[in-house]
Amino acid sequence: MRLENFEGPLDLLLHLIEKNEIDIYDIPIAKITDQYLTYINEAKFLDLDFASEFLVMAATLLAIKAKMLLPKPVKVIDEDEGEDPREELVIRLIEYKQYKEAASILRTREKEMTKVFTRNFDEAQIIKKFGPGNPVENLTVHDLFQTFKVILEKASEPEPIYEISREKISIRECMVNIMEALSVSKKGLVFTDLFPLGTSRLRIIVTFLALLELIKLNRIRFMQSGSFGRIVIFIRDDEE
Amino acid sequence: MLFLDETKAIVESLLFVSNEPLSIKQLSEIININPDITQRIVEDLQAEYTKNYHGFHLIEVAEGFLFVTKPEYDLYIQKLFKPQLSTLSHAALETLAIIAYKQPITRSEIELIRGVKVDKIVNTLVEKNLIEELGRKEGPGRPIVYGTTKDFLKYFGLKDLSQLPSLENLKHQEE
Amino acid sequence: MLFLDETKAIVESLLFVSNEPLSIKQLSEIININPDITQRIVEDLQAEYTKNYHGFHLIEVAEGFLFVTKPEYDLYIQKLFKPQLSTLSHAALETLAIIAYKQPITRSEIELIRGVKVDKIVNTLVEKNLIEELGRKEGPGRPIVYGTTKDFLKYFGLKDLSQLPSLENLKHQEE
Repeated sequence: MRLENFEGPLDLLLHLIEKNEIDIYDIPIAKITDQYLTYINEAKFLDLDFASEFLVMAATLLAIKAKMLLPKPVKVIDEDEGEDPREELVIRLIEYKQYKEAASILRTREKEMTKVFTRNFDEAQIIKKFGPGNPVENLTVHDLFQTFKVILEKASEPEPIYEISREKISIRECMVNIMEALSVSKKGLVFTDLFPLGTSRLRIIVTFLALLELIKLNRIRFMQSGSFGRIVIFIRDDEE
Repeated sequence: MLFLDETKAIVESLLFVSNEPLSIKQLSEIININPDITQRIVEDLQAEYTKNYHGFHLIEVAEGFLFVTKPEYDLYIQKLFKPQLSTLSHAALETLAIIAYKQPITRSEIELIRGVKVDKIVNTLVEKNLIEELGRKEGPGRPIVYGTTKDFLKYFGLKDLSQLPSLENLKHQEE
Repeated sequence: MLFLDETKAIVESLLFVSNEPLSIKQLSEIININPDITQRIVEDLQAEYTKNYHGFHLIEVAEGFLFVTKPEYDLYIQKLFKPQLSTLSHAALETLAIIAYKQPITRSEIELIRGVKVDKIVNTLVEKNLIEELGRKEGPGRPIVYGTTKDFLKYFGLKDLSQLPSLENLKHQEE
């Protein structure tokens, strides 16, 4: 199965869940994330838009995985217990699955309807046969005048302007933010904490690019406690 | 071999979907049956649809057989299609009003006022014979200029364009 | 008052020439008869054309009635037309399903559910006249909201939206 055969990241995840005969309410996130990443690694992305959708999901999976691996703080507050980092993803998957089912029902109906033919009269031909008639039968010259009046009034009004809010993040700004955060916490930053759930797609991508840039500039380094362990980012000291 | 009822149904379905007359030969080839059988079925269908309670019948024209509505119901069919004859969409009315008052006018000048593309609407108005090409404007691209037709005057009961309610009146109303 | 046979013939002739489903209301207005009578005639016609020896029948679809060929004869009709049967892509079907159930819905709401961009697909569906803009949503950017069209109902052979299986049922099938 190639990535192009999937309608999107959710479709791929559902495929993995079905293939592994997994209970959707109890996804073994580490296993699924590994399999998901294998697909991504083997894919040759031609369409960048399409690719970015899959990468965003990869980041989400890694974030969930990290949260689940994180040891519970000692002073845990009771209310926090029972909150499953997978919950939001599960809700999305179940909703998506419903519409996938609905789509397959529509497909069945579509197939039935392609066997059915209607008469296909050329209506223009029929209308021609009946002669031109009066195309403005129900209109008077007054309607014409009123319409033009409204157009003129509209033309003299200033265009309404709506402010559309869009997150503006530059890579530079993001690099500064990461460095500031690193200078405060001597113990480093957990990689996935840079991408809390609900982070906008744009911010995820820009953050990722900022990290790459910082690595290239030798400003930060990464440490990982074994493969699939959590990744921690540190400031690279000048002496190193 | 198909049963006769089924064969009849197939012939009927083919005649039903076709806008062109179908010959005995064509029908026989599609269904892969003896033309004699096809001939008999078509005659059966002709007899059946001649009956009073049917609204259409099967006529034989030069090239074959064709289902058509019975001529006595023309008026009702005309009524069915009539709404399409007479209604002008609001967008079309706006465009017509602009052309009436600002003629001669190019398509892009209309678009400037309405703020949307008007290609289709202009074509529709030309088809309905409400506007026509008056010629071409001097300048880059030599765009076509449009104006209203004689039919436009007729439909709105105007002797000539000077009878359109004037914009001067509009100004005075405003003040 | 028209005789019943004649009225039936008129209803039949109208249904025969129309490419679009006709409602009881439309038919009654054109013929100027009581909708109850129209209803009875339409039911009569439905029963009549169900019979085996007919190649087409009267279905109730998109809030009206439409003569269509019986599905079992599609192979013969394809031989006549050699039509290019194009079906919708899977992505288009998924998007349509979401719009059908959640309308009115914005593009970004669809994207949230599907997890991918839907710009192109939404445009294609609008071009195919399966969905349409219903207006704009209040809020930042005032995004366009979409819903399904009558052609959507016709395309899938649905009488109305209530004929879609309920999402609750889909959920239970899963469990």
